[in-house]
Amino acid sequence: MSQSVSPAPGLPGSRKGLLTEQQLRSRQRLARIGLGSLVPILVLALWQVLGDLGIISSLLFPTPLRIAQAAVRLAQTGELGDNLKISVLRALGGFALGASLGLAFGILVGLFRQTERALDPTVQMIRMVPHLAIAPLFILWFGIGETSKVLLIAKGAFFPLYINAYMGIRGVDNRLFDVTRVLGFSRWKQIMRLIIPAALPNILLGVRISLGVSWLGLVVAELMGSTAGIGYLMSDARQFSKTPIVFVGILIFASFGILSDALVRLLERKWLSWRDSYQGR
Amino acid sequence: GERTISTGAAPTSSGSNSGATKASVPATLSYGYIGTSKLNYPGTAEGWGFYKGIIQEELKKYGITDIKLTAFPNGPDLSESLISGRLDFGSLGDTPAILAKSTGAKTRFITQGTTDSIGYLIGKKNGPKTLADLKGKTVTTQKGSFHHRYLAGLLKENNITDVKIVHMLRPDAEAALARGEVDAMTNTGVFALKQIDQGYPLIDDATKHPNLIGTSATVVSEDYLSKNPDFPKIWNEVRLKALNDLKSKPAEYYKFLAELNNSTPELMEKVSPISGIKDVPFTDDGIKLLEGTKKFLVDEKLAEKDIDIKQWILKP
Amino acid sequence: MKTVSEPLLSIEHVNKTFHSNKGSVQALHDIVLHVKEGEFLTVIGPSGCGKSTLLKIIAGLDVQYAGDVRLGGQPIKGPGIDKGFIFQEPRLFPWLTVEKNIAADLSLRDPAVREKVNELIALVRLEGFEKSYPRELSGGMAQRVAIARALLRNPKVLLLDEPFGALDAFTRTHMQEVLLDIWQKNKTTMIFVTHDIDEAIYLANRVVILKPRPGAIRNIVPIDLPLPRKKTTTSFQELRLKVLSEFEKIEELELIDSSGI
Amino acid sequence: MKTVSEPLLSIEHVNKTFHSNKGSVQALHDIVLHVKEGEFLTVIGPSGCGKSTLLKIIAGLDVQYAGDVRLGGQPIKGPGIDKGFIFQEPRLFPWLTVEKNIAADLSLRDPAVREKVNELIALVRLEGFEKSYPRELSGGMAQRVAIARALLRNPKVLLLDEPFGALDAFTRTHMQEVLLDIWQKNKTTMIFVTHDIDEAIYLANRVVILKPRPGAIRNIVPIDLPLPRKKTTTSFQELRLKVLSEFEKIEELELIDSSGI
Amino acid sequence: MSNAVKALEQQTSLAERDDQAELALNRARWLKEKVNDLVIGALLPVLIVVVWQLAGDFGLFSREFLPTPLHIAGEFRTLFASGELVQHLAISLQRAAVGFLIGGSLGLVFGFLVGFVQRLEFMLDPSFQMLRVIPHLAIAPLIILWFGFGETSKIVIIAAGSFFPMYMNTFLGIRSVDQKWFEVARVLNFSRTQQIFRLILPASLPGILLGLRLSVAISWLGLVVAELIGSQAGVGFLINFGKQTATTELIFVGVIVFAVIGKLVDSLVRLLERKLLGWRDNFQG
Ligand SMILES: Nc1ncnc2c1ncn2[C@@H]1O[C@H](COP(=O)(O)OP(=O)(O)OP(=O)(O)O)[C@@H](O)[C@H]1O
Ligand SMILES: Nc1ncnc2c1ncn2[C@@H]1O[C@H](COP(=O)(O)OP(=O)(O)OP(=O)(O)O)[C@@H](O)[C@H]1O
Ligand SMILES: [Mg+2]
Ligand SMILES: [Mg+2]
Repeated sequence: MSQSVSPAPGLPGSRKGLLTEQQLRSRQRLARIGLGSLVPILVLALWQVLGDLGIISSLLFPTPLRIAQAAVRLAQTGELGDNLKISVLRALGGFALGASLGLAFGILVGLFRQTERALDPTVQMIRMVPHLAIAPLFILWFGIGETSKVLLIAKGAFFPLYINAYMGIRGVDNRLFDVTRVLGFSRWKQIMRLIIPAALPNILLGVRISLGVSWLGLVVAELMGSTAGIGYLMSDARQFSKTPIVFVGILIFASFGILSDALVRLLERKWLSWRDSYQGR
Repeated sequence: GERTISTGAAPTSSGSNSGATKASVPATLSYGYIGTSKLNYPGTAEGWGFYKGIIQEELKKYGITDIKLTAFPNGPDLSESLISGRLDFGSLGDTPAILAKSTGAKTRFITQGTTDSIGYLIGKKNGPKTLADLKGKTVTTQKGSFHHRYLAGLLKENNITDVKIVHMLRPDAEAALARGEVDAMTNTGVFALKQIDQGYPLIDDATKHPNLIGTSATVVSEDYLSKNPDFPKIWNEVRLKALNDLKSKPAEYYKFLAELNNSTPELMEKVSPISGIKDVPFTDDGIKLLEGTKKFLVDEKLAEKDIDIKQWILKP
Repeated sequence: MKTVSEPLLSIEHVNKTFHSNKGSVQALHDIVLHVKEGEFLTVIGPSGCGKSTLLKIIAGLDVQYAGDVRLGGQPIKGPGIDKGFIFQEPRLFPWLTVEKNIAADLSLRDPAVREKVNELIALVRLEGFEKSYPRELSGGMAQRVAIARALLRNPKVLLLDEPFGALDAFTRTHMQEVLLDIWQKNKTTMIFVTHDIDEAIYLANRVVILKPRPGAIRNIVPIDLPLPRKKTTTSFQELRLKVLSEFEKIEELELIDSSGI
Repeated sequence: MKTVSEPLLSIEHVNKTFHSNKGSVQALHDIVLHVKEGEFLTVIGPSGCGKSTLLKIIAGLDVQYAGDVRLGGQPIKGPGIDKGFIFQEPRLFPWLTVEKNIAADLSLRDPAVREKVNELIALVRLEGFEKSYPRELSGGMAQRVAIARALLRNPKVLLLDEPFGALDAFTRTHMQEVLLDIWQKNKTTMIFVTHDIDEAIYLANRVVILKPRPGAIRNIVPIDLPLPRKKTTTSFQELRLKVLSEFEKIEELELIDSSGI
Repeated sequence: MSNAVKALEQQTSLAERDDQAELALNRARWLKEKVNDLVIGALLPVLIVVVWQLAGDFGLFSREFLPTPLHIAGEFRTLFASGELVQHLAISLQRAAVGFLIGGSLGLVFGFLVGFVQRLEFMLDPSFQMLRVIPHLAIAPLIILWFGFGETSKIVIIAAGSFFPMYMNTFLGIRSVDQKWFEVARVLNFSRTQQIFRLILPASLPGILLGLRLSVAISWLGLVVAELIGSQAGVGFLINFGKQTATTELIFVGVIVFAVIGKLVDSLVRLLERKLLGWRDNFQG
């Protein structure tokens, strides 16, 4: 990769270096977007053609055009926007709660062997408790209002961040730890200046996974007696065999995946620029 | 691409002799039903027939040697499987069957096994006691099922408009009701009785509204019918045989049901009496119920399109 | 074994063995050493003889040893702000810029810190690189950042593990002067590991010579030359020969005269 | 500008600038250098003047520069087995033991490799540490492992970036002899960065002196002393003074006589 | 912690100890620490169980939704005695294992490819990121359409779940390998395979093992969804059956089996971690 980026050796191009580099970067970004949309576009086209030819059942698998129509219809009635807003709020609320707790506990358990010993086994066990099985308990304890939904989502969002923060901290180079000890860092400074930055790659990965899980958690959470939300829209549409709407939901989910991913990547670029790590070739 | 109109003509040739079609009949048949159990059998006559091997024995004569049974948690799952071609036929509630049909699923309705699915409306403790009390309250139901149809019909009949209907699966709804978060819920059979036992008030049940009783539906995919046009006839015969056998040993049958549902034979006798199982594919009452349900679903815009029940039903 | 005048740092019969699944390596054997307040001690010895290990024990970074180490009469519990340490490698925080690495846990928004940091950056000659990240520095530059970081805190005891190893002769000389300046001004107690015998003699009150496997004290040579010293004087050269001959007894090298260390 | 006898390595008008969001640093400015086959070149210069950068360009690790670098008449496309490189830091693989680090991509099950590795371990005096992991090594030991790793491959050109920086005087002398031995036996072309002026003169055919900001060649001093050399001879001392005075022109230091570099 | 060790050392270190004794001491200390870990780790769960039982006995919650530990234990005993539990467990374990093997190894392979080749990253990663957040429940019909409702579809559901954590962690693991080692590998002229096996794999092993842990967990949890349709056995089935027949004890037996087995498998991976990552000098808490 680096080979092709460089101006060919021999060209006296040091002055132009900056300019071309910028151009190259923007060209690279374009290529990146192009390459990234290649697969989805191909899949969509194939899907539409196969659907039109009747090769795949349009009942189970409505063509992209029909899905688009359904989406437009939903958007026009305002249904889509309302439901999306509610879902985003829920997912973000659950994510904020679960992720911040996960981060806090992950740091606590990562930092202190004592808390690790006391808490980690329990947390690991709770991690393995399936959402679907304990939904009634959630309702019993927290009702069917927003609380239980947000909590259920938070439960899902907790673990990826917990485990990634925990493992990220345990991956911090001991030699840098010694430096902070020698320099007399307070606990707080140790966390803020060493542990968080060093574990940041892992934490950001945890954020990515957590965001995805919170979004997925909507489907289960919005089964628990709700009258709005994308998850509700999807399950409702399924009950009434309105497949295009289910697919609209799926598409929204998918685009959310891309969006949250892009966001975290942005953060990565911003916060991890100090890294000099492998970029693929 | 909707091409549903012309297909009505296809099964008219069902009178042809069975010997001729035997060769082309696929050896495997896959059947879907609702309900999870350790035995992997449905209830009613079909289940009994499979359980006792009667159906297998009979179908063998028609060249069907391998029968696959698959349990589904919900009607929509089963409908989707039928559409996808993974199932040849299946039994489910009338409401999900109609809903699927109205979205264009290519199925034919061959048997209406029971016409006695009773919905119960259970209130929370110290909550609403009568239908009138429900005004402005929240009621949960499993949308798209026969209890949904029962609840909505009930409210409409009584002109109660401002009720919030929330979709919830049964275990979730029971928890919400216990907590008092919702004011009432719909429930079925064993579970409703259990709740009544625990002191939850019964507000209403479908026995008081014969037009709101649910029925069951056995539907076959058109795809399978084209390969085995005689199937409706065969099936109904076979089913009848199983039903007759079942009627001769009721105690054993209820024990079987109890095992399926992790319950007791006594309770089973109460909620799923043998008398409810019909020995003819269709009764006029049953069809009337079906028409009523369809009309309701269409009127309420729950179903996408109107369908012609007469066209859908395939009488052998 | 205690000396009459209470030393600032006393190391009594320290033994240190590293265990691993492949067996164990004794890194230090019965080390006895006393350092007075304000003393400048240099430590030399062959590669792998245990110099870094000794320094880490004094710093309180390594507490799994046998024996007794006391600073100001108190057993050393752990590292602390009173003991500065310059590691053998720079060990900079890769996510912090040069100036933030030097400030480390202190805030650059504090004007006192800011001023001190700027002063130190000038002292180690890194003006213009304040905002650079460690990966943008050369080896010697990184090492100078590490030195500045340790100097910022004005520790009572400064432990230096080959701090000038990656510096060219001139920068090195400059840094030696800087260090001597600080020593004289602040009366910092210095324990300085080096591979350069000239440097060891040039800076020290006493030169500790270690021998390897297991690391033990071979000899301690007091350097009583007045300051400022000149490397070309005969007295300096005499001491140099003395240290060399002690060193020679450790190794079986006959290359000395030909290579003229 | 080309010399008559075709050089093995020719560096023509190389410029190298590092860009970052804070601005740009010109690391190398119009470097012209020709190295004959079998030559021993040492490079000295102040910290941060671009020595490592130059070496990386020759190694083919850095291809984003302006100018022309050819090895054996061919432009350098990337690193290769013909060019050995010893990095300024040891850069050992932490998950491999010493012997596996030395073998790196070669299999120790191959008896030829095994034998060569054992030989090299003895040469760099690390017997008994074959199965140790890098974190169990001292700074100097790690550096010796890195040297052994580069020597195993018998490269045609060996690029050494301060390879002996973390070694004590005696181990260093030993390693110098080892290197000279290899050079004479294999006729390896050596490009050797060091901070030790004595070392630079002791080893080299020519000493390249770089000056900083931007890194450029200040002078190239040919060393025509016969081998084996002695650091105490007057001719050696004369050359030393010459190199020093060249160096002096770069820096504005007046410390030389007092510190006696 | 380390101070205690020091004290211990000093007590015994008056005389010169030989290595043997030291090693034995180390081992004893290690064992003691392990036992200690176990006790401290069990403290919280035990406490929870006791409070739970007491609260149940005092009627603080309804048995319909939360049976007491003793009830659950009773159900557990029945299931275990009849041999049913083992049977369900065996089937579930098998499904989870197969699904995990397929999903995990595909995740590993794609993580590798995408991590290694930037072009593939640009091409595939966005699609994977989209697929990652598509809910299983919503695409159940498609899974049925493509894979039926036999074992295949169950394994596909599990595999799809376990794919992503493995993929993401492997990808990140590779992308956080320090560039300076790549330089070493290039200078030493590593071939592609050597670069993978001698550099990338070991360097990204911490990430990969973390992915393994997450992935194992998800394949285990995926059973509940996978065993929803057309199954008569498995722990997920037990839970679903319990839900359908309102047998709360059954649900909890399933949940507890899930938690315990999940924790065991997780511990196994951590053991592996300790074995494979012995070379690391990282923070230990
Ligand atoms: N963490 C460790 N585990 C095992 N052995 C170690 C460890 N650290 C150091 N050693 C061993 O202890 C001995 C002394 O190491 P130390 O780092 O103190 O040497 P040193 O005198 O600083 O050498 P150098 O001048 O090369 O830096 C060496 O033999 C080394 O292998
Ligand atoms: N990756 C980089 N990004 C930006 N600047 C860099 C980078 N690498 C080196 N530089 C700059 O290039 C200049 C030369 O660095 P180089 O590492 O070549 O110095 P050096 O001569 O090897 O010094 P030393 O003797 O201290 O190792 C320095 O000013 C350094 O800041
Ligand atoms: Mg050392
Ligand atoms: Mg350098």
